Amino acid sequence: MSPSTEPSLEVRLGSLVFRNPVMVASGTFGYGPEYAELVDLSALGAIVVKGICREPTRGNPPPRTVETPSGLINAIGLPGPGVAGFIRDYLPFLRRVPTPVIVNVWGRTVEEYGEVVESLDREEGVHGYEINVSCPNIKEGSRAFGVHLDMFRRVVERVRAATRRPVIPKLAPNVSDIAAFARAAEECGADAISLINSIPAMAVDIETRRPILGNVTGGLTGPAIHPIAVKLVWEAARAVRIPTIAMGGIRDAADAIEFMIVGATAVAVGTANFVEPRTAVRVVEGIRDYLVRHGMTSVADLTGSLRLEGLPCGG
Amino acid sequence: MSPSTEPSLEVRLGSLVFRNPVMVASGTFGYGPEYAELVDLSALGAIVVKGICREPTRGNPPPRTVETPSGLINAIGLPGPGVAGFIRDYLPFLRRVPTPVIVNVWGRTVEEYGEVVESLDREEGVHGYEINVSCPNIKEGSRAFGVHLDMFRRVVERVRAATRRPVIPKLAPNVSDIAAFARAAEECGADAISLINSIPAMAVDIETRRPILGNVTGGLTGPAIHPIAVKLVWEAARAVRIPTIAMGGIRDAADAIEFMIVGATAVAVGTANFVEPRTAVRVVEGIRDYLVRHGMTSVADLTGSLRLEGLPCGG
Amino acid sequence: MTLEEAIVVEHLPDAGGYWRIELRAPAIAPRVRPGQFVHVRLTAPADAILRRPFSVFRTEDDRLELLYKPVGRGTRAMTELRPGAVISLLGPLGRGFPTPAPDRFPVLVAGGYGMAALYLLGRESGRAGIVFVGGASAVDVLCVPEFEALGWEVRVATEDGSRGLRGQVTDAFDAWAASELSDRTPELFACGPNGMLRAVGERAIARGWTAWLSMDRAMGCGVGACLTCVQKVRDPSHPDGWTWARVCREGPVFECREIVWEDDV
Amino acid sequence: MTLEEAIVVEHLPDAGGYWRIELRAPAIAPRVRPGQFVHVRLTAPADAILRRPFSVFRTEDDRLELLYKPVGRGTRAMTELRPGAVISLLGPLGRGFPTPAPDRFPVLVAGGYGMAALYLLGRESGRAGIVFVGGASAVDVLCVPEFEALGWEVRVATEDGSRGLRGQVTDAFDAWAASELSDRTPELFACGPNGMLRAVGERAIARGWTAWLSMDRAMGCGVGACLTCVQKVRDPSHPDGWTWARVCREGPVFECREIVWEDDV
Ligand SMILES: Cc1cc2nc3c(=O)[nH]c(=O)nc-3n(C[C@H](O)[C@H](O)[C@H](O)COP(=O)(O)OP(=O)(O)OC[C@H]3O[C@@H](n4cnc5c(N)ncnc54)[C@H](O)[C@@H]3O)c2cc1C
Ligand SMILES: Cc1cc2nc3c(=O)[nH]c(=O)nc-3n(C[C@H](O)[C@H](O)[C@H](O)COP(=O)(O)OP(=O)(O)OC[C@H]3O[C@@H](n4cnc5c(N)ncnc54)[C@H](O)[C@@H]3O)c2cc1C
Ligand SMILES: Cc1cc2nc3c(=O)[nH]c(=O)nc-3n(C[C@H](O)[C@H](O)[C@H](O)COP(=O)(O)O)c2cc1C
Ligand SMILES: Cc1cc2nc3c(=O)[nH]c(=O)nc-3n(C[C@H](O)[C@H](O)[C@H](O)COP(=O)(O)O)c2cc1C
Ligand code: FES
Ligand code: FES
Repeated sequence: MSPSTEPSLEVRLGSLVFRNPVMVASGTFGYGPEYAELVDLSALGAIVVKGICREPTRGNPPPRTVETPSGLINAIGLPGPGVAGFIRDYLPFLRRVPTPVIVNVWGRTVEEYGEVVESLDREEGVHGYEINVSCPNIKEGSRAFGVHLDMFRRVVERVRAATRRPVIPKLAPNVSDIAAFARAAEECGADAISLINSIPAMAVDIETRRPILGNVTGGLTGPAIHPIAVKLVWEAARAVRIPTIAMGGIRDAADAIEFMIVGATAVAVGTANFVEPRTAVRVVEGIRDYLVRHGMTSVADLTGSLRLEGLPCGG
Repeated sequence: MSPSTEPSLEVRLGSLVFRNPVMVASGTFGYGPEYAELVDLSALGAIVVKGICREPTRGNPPPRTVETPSGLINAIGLPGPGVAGFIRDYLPFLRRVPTPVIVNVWGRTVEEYGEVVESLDREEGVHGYEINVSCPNIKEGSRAFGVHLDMFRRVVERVRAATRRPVIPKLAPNVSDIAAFARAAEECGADAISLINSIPAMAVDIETRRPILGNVTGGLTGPAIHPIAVKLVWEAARAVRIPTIAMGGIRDAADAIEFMIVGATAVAVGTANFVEPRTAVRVVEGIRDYLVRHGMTSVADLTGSLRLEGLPCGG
Repeated sequence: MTLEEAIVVEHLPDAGGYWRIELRAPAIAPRVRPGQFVHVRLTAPADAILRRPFSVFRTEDDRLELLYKPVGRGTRAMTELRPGAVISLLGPLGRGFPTPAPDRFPVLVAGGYGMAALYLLGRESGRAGIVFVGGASAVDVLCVPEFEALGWEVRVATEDGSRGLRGQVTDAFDAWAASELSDRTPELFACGPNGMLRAVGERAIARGWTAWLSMDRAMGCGVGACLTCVQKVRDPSHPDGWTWARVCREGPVFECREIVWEDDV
Repeated sequence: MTLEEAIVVEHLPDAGGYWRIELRAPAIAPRVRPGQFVHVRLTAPADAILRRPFSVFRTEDDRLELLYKPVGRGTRAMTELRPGAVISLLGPLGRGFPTPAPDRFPVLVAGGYGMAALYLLGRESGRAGIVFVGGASAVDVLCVPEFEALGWEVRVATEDGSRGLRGQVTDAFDAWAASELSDRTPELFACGPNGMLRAVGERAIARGWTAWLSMDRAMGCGVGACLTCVQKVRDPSHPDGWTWARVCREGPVFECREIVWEDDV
């Protein structure tokens, strides 16, 4: 096959090499085994597992999700087996999958973030850490890590000190200056950034006048938020030299390519997994087709290829 | 008719009385005459006209809008006749409509906001001012009025000093602490707050790799953003005692009632006007039906009637 | 668990506002066990983006049949499907009913779409028992001929008394248990509204019987990944004595002693 | 301008990938002037929430007909409409074509759906003139019998030469203007792709003729409120000499001297 018909899909993120730029987003793919019967896990760029913290957690009372126009609000609330449970119950399976595993990590304190990463860092089969500072339900005192620059820095610094594996802070979308958080991540030694997490949202049953979600509020994901995510990824990716992993409402290859054009090095498929479990695999195929059709030899050529000639610089 | 079958829809906002709580949102209903053949303007709670600034402005190059999943991104860019043109071309028409007129005001500097309000304040037929600090394209220096508390205060204070008519700052949605802006508005003497304005967003044509909008970025509106708006309205309304006017993705009475349950005193219909010009009138009817069905005598009983018993306070 | 593009073979309204849809799904149909479900992707309006779960009513070679009631956005859109249409199915999913114990007398209790969830069990149980079915009115009572054709005895209860006993399905069961059960030990299998499931479970616990309940929870992924569909279940290993189970994965069928009903925690 | 629930009377594919849809719209149909359009609400997928504008091709008593090509999300969904379906129309909208001047020879120039936009003008112009119509191939040439039935002469140009002259529609016009116009002064009315409209306008300006161009812009509200559909037009009162006009309100028809083409500002 000539190089023009088989473009390179490989992307690099710090020391890590992914066979393609399409991952599955944390919390939307379980810990791996859940979709193993349906999806060829070795066809994914990486698996990002559901958020892990120090102790086992239960998460929020149901209802935990509600559908909205082209979107889904979730208030799952980060239930999980805790770091020891993850290592015991899921890591053995994941070690057998020939795909990099990124563990999404969260904590209730800066120290907890560090401890979780330290525990995981002793294990084979964990290839990187996505640092979830942007879950609406986690804060230290009243200061949420994801929306206060000083707290954000402290978390990233603590995690950076705990590992030499790639560290990927996941930025909160509900800030007015996402570039500042992107730069802070870079300054604190992050290897990449990822965005966006779900956007704070809420729904009410007007007959009972009660919130629909057991947790009152939740986070909006799915196609509805995609145009917001594209804007934030554009702003964040321009602000830094480290790679950006983009997510938010990807349904098909076009949505993923859009993210890469505005600056993403890789992407992650989230809510769409629930609807079409093979979305990520199809996105890989669609990106390959696009590259061939546009005569591009490497997916890296897509990243940041936005053409702005003759346009106001926007923003 | 017994009071239980004809509930009161009247709402008050400072010194102003609206026959019902359903307005049309700025920029989605022109200056009034555009929809006059289709919509009974006297059935609306209020008309909020398109943003007005000191001089005539042209706005952005086309394409100015693009559809997204359950949403619309616009980058109209605040074209308008300027304050003198508005007074000359539209106010005579609006004075004949038996419905309060709220003028949406914007400026490039704090001083400009004040001057526009002063000019309008000399005119009969203007009943209040919605202060648009949240348009992504207006900023003083690099500091956008809507996302910096100090700038926001200065604008509200300047406008407050210019008029005794109701002043309604319109909050930007892309902040991490909307309550702080709501409180600042109240402290600076605002009579009400309104939210949400469109959410910064972007779309790219993947074939040309160019932004679809002539202005590169724009603001997302429509049903897609409704759950985000509900959350922000809930947070903002709880933080203040002045009334809240809620908007964002209202399609029907249920969406409007949801806003009122979480704390809004009034609502505004935006993007839906383009799809169904009579949405606002239908929302009024739907609210009336709901009140009758629930045995409520006044629409005021809806405001803030969210029931949280047994639930975490969320947030 | 397979993802399959199924083809609509037949689609007709049934009694009580229910519809029957027959689908050709050669990869999924032969593998469905009683009480399992399929997760269906509908071309629904914009505000219903997820799949919808349905128990498999019947299977026959490469076909499977669902029995459903249009109650909301997704199921109303579903009624528009015409023969020949293609829809994506994910299945078979969940842990269904166990094989009825040979030393027990099988008793099925159904409300709403419960008859759909129980039919395969009735067919594959090896021997016939008795089915109790409830509904608001005579038209809401589904599948009686199907169960009779399998040789099961069917007892009906309707709230308005238009068919069978007037009352709840559990009233019909109680009457039977009091006078006709004699020295047999029943094994209960139930699907229907929460209140009914709980009532069935209470009887089983009080009398020391086993009762298998098929729980209904709104679902996201259907495969255990999203953690939407959780149900409180007893967990002695946990300090508080309970944990969340995923109805799509650990369920939908639970033995009644596993369930922690929401307002008794 | 009225909002009306119209009923689909007939809906059939036409040549060249176009479809014809006939709607019963008693409030709107009788009031449509040549060159005006209706704004149609489609039950489109979630990512096409706005109405779509279409020129009114024909009216007859309480009915109106549209001629459209499925090109995207909204128009593809439109092809699914069956007779009896109800769709919401907003119309008639826009400033259509003026009545042809009595002392000029009417010349219509059409590409794409242009024939649809021009037919009413042909019918109501009072007297017949000549129509130039272009397309990629013979199948893309629509409505020729309709214009001939009105007594208009029709000249066809196709890019592949499969019907009429090989070339652009303006080539056919040029040939005619050079040899057959003689001392008549034409008044031009055009609807079609931008390039064609611009070419028609340039000829008119060079020769001192009047040319009315129907512009196509993606629309939001259709009534002048949203300011989506803007087109640069000359405005001597403005220091820069131009302003934005709303195609839905000040247009869709503009005299060619009003238009400022995008790359010559
Ligand atoms: C394991 C399982 C098996 C099922 N089998 C069947 C079956 O065989 N036949 C059948 O008709 N239905 C069955 N259901 C229920 C079916 O999934 C729901 O009726 C369907 O999801 C509703 O979708 P909708 O879009 O029409 O309703 P929505 O628009 O989502 O909701 C409409 C109304 O129905 C309520 N609702 C939504 N989902 C559920 C639910 N899961 N249970 C109860 N109320 C709900 C909502 O609260 C709302 O009031 C089953 C559910 C589960 C979990
Ligand atoms: C005044 C007016 C009259 C019109 N009359 C007719 C008519 O009689 N018959 C007819 O077939 N069409 C007509 N059109 C064009 C028609 O409105 C578009 O084809 C339609 O809106 C496309 O909608 P869609 O959802 O299918 O396409 P989309 O999914 O919105 O877009 C699909 C593709 O078409 C392009 N597109 C979208 N809108 C337009 C547009 N307005 N013009 C050109 N390309 C567009 C997009 O850029 C995209 O590439 C008219 C347009 C205007 C403004
Ligand atoms: C049900 C659900 C659970 C999620 N759990 C997590 C999580 O544990 N940690 C995290 O960082 N993000 C979590 N997310 C956010 C996703 O990883 C992703 O950022 C978001 O869904 C946006 O992508 P999407 O629109 O494609 O879904 C979750 C999202 C959903 C829908
Ligand atoms: C085309 C368009 C133009 C708008 N112009 C203005 C404006 O001039 N001033 C302003 O404050 N808001 C403007 N808005 C925002 C709306 O007033 C409203 O806040 C927003 O659309 C959210 O409501 P919706 O989702 O119902 O449309 C505009 C919105 C749209 C869609
Ligand atoms: S539906 Fe996703 S875990 Fe059960
Ligand atoms: S389409 Fe809204 S102004 Fe023309």
